[in-house]
Amino acid sequence: MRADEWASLAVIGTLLVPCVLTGMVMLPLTRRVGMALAPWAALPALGLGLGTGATVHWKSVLLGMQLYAPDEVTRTYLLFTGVLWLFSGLFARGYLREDAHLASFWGFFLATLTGNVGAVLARDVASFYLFFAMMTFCAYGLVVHERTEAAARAGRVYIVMALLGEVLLLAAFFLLVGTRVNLSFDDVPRVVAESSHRDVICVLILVGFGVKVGAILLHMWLPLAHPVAPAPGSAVLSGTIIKVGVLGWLRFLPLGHASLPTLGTVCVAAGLTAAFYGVAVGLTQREAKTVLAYSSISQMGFLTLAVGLALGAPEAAPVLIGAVLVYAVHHALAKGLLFLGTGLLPATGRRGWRGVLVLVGLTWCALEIAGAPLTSGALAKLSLKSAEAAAHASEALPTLLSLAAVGSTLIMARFLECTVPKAPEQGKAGAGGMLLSWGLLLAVDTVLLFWPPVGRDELPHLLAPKYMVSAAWPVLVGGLVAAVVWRSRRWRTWRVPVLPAGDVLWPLMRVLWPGWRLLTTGADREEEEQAETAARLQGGFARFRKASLDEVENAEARLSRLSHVGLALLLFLGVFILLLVR
Amino acid sequence: MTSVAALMAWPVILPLLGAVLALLVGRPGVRLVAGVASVATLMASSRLAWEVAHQGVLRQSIGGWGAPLGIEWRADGLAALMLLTIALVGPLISVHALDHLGDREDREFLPLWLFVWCALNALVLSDDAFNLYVTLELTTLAAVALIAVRRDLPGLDAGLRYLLFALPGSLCYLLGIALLYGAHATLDVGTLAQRVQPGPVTWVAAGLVTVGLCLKTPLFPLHVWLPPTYTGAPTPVTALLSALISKGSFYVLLRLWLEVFAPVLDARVGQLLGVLGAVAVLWGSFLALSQTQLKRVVAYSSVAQIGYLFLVFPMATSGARAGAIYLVVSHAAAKASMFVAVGNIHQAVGITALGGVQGLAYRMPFTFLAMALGGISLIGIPPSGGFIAKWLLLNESIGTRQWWWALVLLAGSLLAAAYVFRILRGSFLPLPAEVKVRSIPLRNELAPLALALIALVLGLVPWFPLELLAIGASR
Amino acid sequence: MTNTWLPLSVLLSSLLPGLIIFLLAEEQRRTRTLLNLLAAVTKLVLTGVMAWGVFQGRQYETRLPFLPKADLVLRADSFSLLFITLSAVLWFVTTIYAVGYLEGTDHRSRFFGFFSLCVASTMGIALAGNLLTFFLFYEMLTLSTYPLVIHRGTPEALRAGNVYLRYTLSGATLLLAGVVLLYSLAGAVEFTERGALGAVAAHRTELIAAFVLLMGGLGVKTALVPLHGWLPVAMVAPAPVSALLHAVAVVKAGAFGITRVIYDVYGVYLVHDLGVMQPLAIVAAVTILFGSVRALQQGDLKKRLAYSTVSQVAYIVLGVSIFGTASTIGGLVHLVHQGVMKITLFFCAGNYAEELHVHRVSELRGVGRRMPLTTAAFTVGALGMIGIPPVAGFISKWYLGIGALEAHQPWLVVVLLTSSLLNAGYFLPIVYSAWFQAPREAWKPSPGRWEIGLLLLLPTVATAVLSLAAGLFAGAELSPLGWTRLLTEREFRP
Amino acid sequence: MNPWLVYALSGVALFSVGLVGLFSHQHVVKRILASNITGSGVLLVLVALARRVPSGPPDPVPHALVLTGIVVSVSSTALGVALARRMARLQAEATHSPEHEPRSDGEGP
Repeated sequence: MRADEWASLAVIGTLLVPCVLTGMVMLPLTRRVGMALAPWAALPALGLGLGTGATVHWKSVLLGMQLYAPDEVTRTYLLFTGVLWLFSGLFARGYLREDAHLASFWGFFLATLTGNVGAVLARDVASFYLFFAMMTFCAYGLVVHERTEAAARAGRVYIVMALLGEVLLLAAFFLLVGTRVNLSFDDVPRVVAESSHRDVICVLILVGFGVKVGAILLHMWLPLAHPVAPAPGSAVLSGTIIKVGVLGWLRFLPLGHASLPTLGTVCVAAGLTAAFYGVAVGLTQREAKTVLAYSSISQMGFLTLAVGLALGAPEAAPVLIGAVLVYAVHHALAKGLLFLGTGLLPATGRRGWRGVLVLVGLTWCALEIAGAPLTSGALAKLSLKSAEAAAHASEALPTLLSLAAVGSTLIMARFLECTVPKAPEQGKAGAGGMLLSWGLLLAVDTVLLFWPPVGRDELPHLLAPKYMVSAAWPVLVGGLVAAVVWRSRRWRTWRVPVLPAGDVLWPLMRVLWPGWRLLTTGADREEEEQAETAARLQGGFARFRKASLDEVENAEARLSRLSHVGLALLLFLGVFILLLVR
Repeated sequence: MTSVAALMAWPVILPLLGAVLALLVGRPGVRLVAGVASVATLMASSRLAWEVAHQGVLRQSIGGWGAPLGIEWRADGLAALMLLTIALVGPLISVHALDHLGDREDREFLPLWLFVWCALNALVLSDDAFNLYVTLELTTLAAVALIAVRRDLPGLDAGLRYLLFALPGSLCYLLGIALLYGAHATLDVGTLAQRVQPGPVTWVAAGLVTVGLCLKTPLFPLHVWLPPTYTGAPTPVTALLSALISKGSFYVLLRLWLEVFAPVLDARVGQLLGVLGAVAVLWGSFLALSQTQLKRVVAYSSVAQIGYLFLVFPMATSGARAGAIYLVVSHAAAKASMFVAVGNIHQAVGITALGGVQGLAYRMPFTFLAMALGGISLIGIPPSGGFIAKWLLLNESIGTRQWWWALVLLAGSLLAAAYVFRILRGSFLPLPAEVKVRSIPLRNELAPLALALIALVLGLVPWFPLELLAIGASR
Repeated sequence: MTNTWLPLSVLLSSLLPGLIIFLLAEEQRRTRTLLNLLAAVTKLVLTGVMAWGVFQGRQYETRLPFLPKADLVLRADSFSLLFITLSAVLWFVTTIYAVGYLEGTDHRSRFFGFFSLCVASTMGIALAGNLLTFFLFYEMLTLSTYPLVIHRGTPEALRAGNVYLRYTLSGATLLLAGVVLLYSLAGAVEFTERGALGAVAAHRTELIAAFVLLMGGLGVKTALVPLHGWLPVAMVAPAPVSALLHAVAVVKAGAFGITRVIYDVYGVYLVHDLGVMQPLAIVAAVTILFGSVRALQQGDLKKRLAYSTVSQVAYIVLGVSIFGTASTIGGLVHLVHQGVMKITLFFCAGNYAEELHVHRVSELRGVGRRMPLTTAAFTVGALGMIGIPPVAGFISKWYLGIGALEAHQPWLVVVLLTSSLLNAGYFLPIVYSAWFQAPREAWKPSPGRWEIGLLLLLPTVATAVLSLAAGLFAGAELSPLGWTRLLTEREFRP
Repeated sequence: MNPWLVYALSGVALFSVGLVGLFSHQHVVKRILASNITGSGVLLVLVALARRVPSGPPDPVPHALVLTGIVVSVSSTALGVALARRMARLQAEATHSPEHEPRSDGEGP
């Protein structure tokens, strides 16, 4: 077998392994084996991320499926997707040891993984849509896994918004592919740039994937869905799945091929708003995972901003994309760790070496998100700033970003405040596996700080004092404020207000819900009532029929009188002859 | 002997012989004689049809006296087709009659039916206006006897009613003929066709002939005698009446109208007949819908179906002629099967109301099938002769730019569907427990099925009858 | 070279068994089943042979004398084969299903007799070579389905039967009027690629009138709003019947007819030129939305499915009534896809009713645990209806959307997407409560090894797999998509 | 005016009278008689028509027709009367035994 065949085999395997495992978990016969192997399903993806594969082209699958191209985006995405899914899987094995719906979890976990990996590998529009949809709909299973009312509500919001997103994307794809029916990603940016509907497509793409990204005003599902899912689920949801939205932007927007300043500015504005809005609302939350979800919203704001800049400044697009990737990797791992940590801490407890270890780890990750010096967060922010410089963005931007960093610090502090005190003193037995996998992930995260897959050239600047300072002061300020607020909680009179998770959703629902009820009237009504209206109608018809037929009957009776027949006869004859004579 | 004379004589002579013999032999042999006569007549009729199909129109003057003095007989495609229809439908009905009527009745029924058959064949073949009158009257008289064959009140009442409505009809016809003879000194249809001129006498004569025959057929608004007569008569007789006997007078009207009057009359009278036909269609169908007695539903459907026939007059094209005749033939088969099926139901459960059909589909599948197929033909849904007829008429109405007749045809079939399925529907209901089912001989189940199959076959191979019809369509 | 016998024998392969089955006694169960399956297999084989032949460019035509200027013509072209193959395959599975479903009920001989007649008429409709022949079989279909609709013999069934007849016969009347009108213009119009009426294109008014009449007639069976009333009522029929009615026989006959009229009678260019295409598209669009909304309001599972059929079949009409290649492909391929998916859904509904006596959506809570395979099949069908890849429905929707834009009618894309949202609105709640909600009270355990008798389970799973495969391997040459591409390109070849 | 026309006209008159009678009377026997009158009217017209040419022998054909016509009308009258008699008897019996009533759709005598 030749090398490239091996390479393509690797690609196929990356996709098929989780796919086949899904099947195995579904079938009772092979379920146990499947579930045993499930945690490792993401390993091939990780491998492919490290190595290189070869493009696969299946003409007869879907509308001609193409998979994998060895470009930076794909590799990076594969890498962090693989890592996070792998360790979340390993973590889940311990986390869900005595879970009621274990098989269901693994089924959806693997299916979502398949969709996720597929979306990264896909090289043509149709296949991308296929895997994207697969991921979206299977992730629903992770959201509602707990089978609680809250989970159901969150799931409903999630699925509705996801559907809206899908629909917009579908519209965008129709406009995009046109009569070519399907399109390879090699041509997409060019085609979009040249398309007569360019702006419409871009808007649809931005909004459509925006739902997944959790961009401002499309973010309502995040704070609902993340908390209800089991920890590993929320980890991948917040770590990789929302990144696929960003991937969609990178794949479909004409970055570097066309300049759309207006749209770009809108995106930048939206990004910044998200960055602050997420923090603002997040600070009002009580539930740790919800806080993290809002932090994700604000973090995604930075990526939105970067993409916006790339839209505005084609020449700087490559750099910005690089920055986006760095940021994606950093956020994926850090946020994944944090979410897993929320699941881990109750198991280990906060006393004892395990607890301390976890607390230290969590703090480290929090600092990463806050962008403290010498953390992956610092690297991410650094590359972002330099990319902005390349894009000649406005002078205010760096300051705003630093302010946002202050916000990040605050919200991380809020997170710790919500997590640590609630955690039990002593942990339960059997947290070992979870701790191990978590620790390993933390290790990988740290390793990736020194050998980042992208943005290596920024690495040296990390130690430059100028950057150290610019990275440090927001964290210090934030930490200070947090400390003050924390210390003052005894005597200060005001409290942080509490907003319901999903903030703007609720006023919105008040408008939409009645409409939906109206649309579905009768679905819950019993047959009889419906039948009776129909019966009334039929009765009316029958009465009318009867009456008219009776009329005819009477007429017939009158006609049957002998004399009338005679008259009819004469009349007939008369008319007949009359017609002839005249 | 295979001379033309013989060819045309046998179909008339054989049933006559049979009838007389049957009367003479009485009880034991009557069925045998009738059976032999029927088979013989069928063979004679088909032989004649065969010859017509191959040699074209056949003529024969009775007793060697040619027109104008003597009586001309003429066998064209139309006549041949009618002969075949009578020879196929009639015997099947009489087969059913055997077990439907009592012993004494069928001793009298069979000869009478043979008389009717003889008269009808003569009517179909004769090409002489007065001869047509005579055969018409013979048919009527034999029919009246048939109606009253049970000698019960309903039968007698129906018979008298029929007689007293038929008489004025045929007398009107006779007066018309008399006037024509007075004007043109001939009774031979062919000669008349050449001699008639537009003019008062022709008009009055045409009027009398038309009205008289419309009363006999009958056409709305002269149809009122039909339902009581049909319901009063024994079912097999009703079948004969509506399938064959009523067609006799229409046949005469069609002949005279298309061959003699049409050229010399204003198109508006054609429209008049058409309008009356249309009204008949709707009127009959509505009344059929409102009936509660099975037999009356079918009877009123006859009123409607006869209405279709009269749509030929406003169009007066060869296509319309073909359509009308096709309807005559397929209606004969379909309606006969319907009536016979009704007879079976009555015999089996003794219920004359619509409810009688309940559970029919399970109890008497063949009868049910016959009813279904017959009904389909009445509605005019393919595959059935009724559809072909409707199709031809529709085409003509569009072709002659008289689309309103198309509307009537279509509306008529919808109404027909309404009353036919009103019957069929019930037959799927479970059989009511309290009803006692008398088993009836298989023969009686198969007779209506055979009739219905004729209607079906007419819908599957229409090209053969149509080709036959084309022979001698115009003189 | 022309083969005369194959089309006729395809027709007879279900007509004759039907007639024989009528004569079988009720208790001759084995014979009847054997006969049914034998016929179904025969038809499959014959269809396969014919499909291959047509793919090779062979001609298949049976011509019988009927009326002056109008023969009975049975011809197999690529379009009819699309439909025949669909019916042959689905008839096979449905037969198996029906055998299992009607186990131990009354009047099975009658049922299977009419069942075969129904399929025979469908075959006739598919193979009809001219408008007259088409009409004959179209009417035959009405008659042979009526007894199936009222099979149960309950008053409710009879009422449904009345409604069914009222609609279909009125439709047939309109159709007949249209056929006659065209006949008087151009004789018994032979179906020919890119239209047979070029010679009489001058008679615009007559042509438009005829078109309207034909669409009116065919629209009834296609259940276009406002002629859809019979479809939800006909739900009282046994599940296999509903399945067949919705997937292949009746509604499809209508859609097929509309396609025939537009492409092989008038010719798409003429129709476009007459300006009757846009109105049809509008009607279809209205139907799509109306059907979806009404489906949202149904509490009865089969009723909900019925309304979804109303909207789904309108997709086909929409596809063929948009001027352009892509949309046509979308419409035609949906003819097949909708069939496979919808039959799956009805099988599932039948399984629920048969095994657990569940008829209402609200009673489906937690049914997924008790009947996982059935519910999985249902899920596949539902996702397909919404148009989620890789289920077949996605392919149709993809092409329809592209086609709508190709024809510069973006509003149709909006319609399509709205309807997908609505579809999701009435399908996903079912899927959710079936899988994720706990049952009200525990289901009674299945007596057998499987969740339900294999005769009912296998067809369900098979069709589900089919609808998955049709979507996943749409790119293959002999997939429904590949086939429709082939014949559409022929249709539009200038 | 020439005699044959008188005959013809009176024939027509008879015909009309009979026709009116046929449709204005309920009683069966009266109607049978009316039909007889109608018939005679027609036959009279025929006889009159035999004399179309003022001079020369009358046309024999109408006479033949008239004879036939008479036969027909006689037989139909006979049949009618026979039926009427039998019916009258049955009705008489029916009045004695009430359980089987004569059916009356439309008018009976």
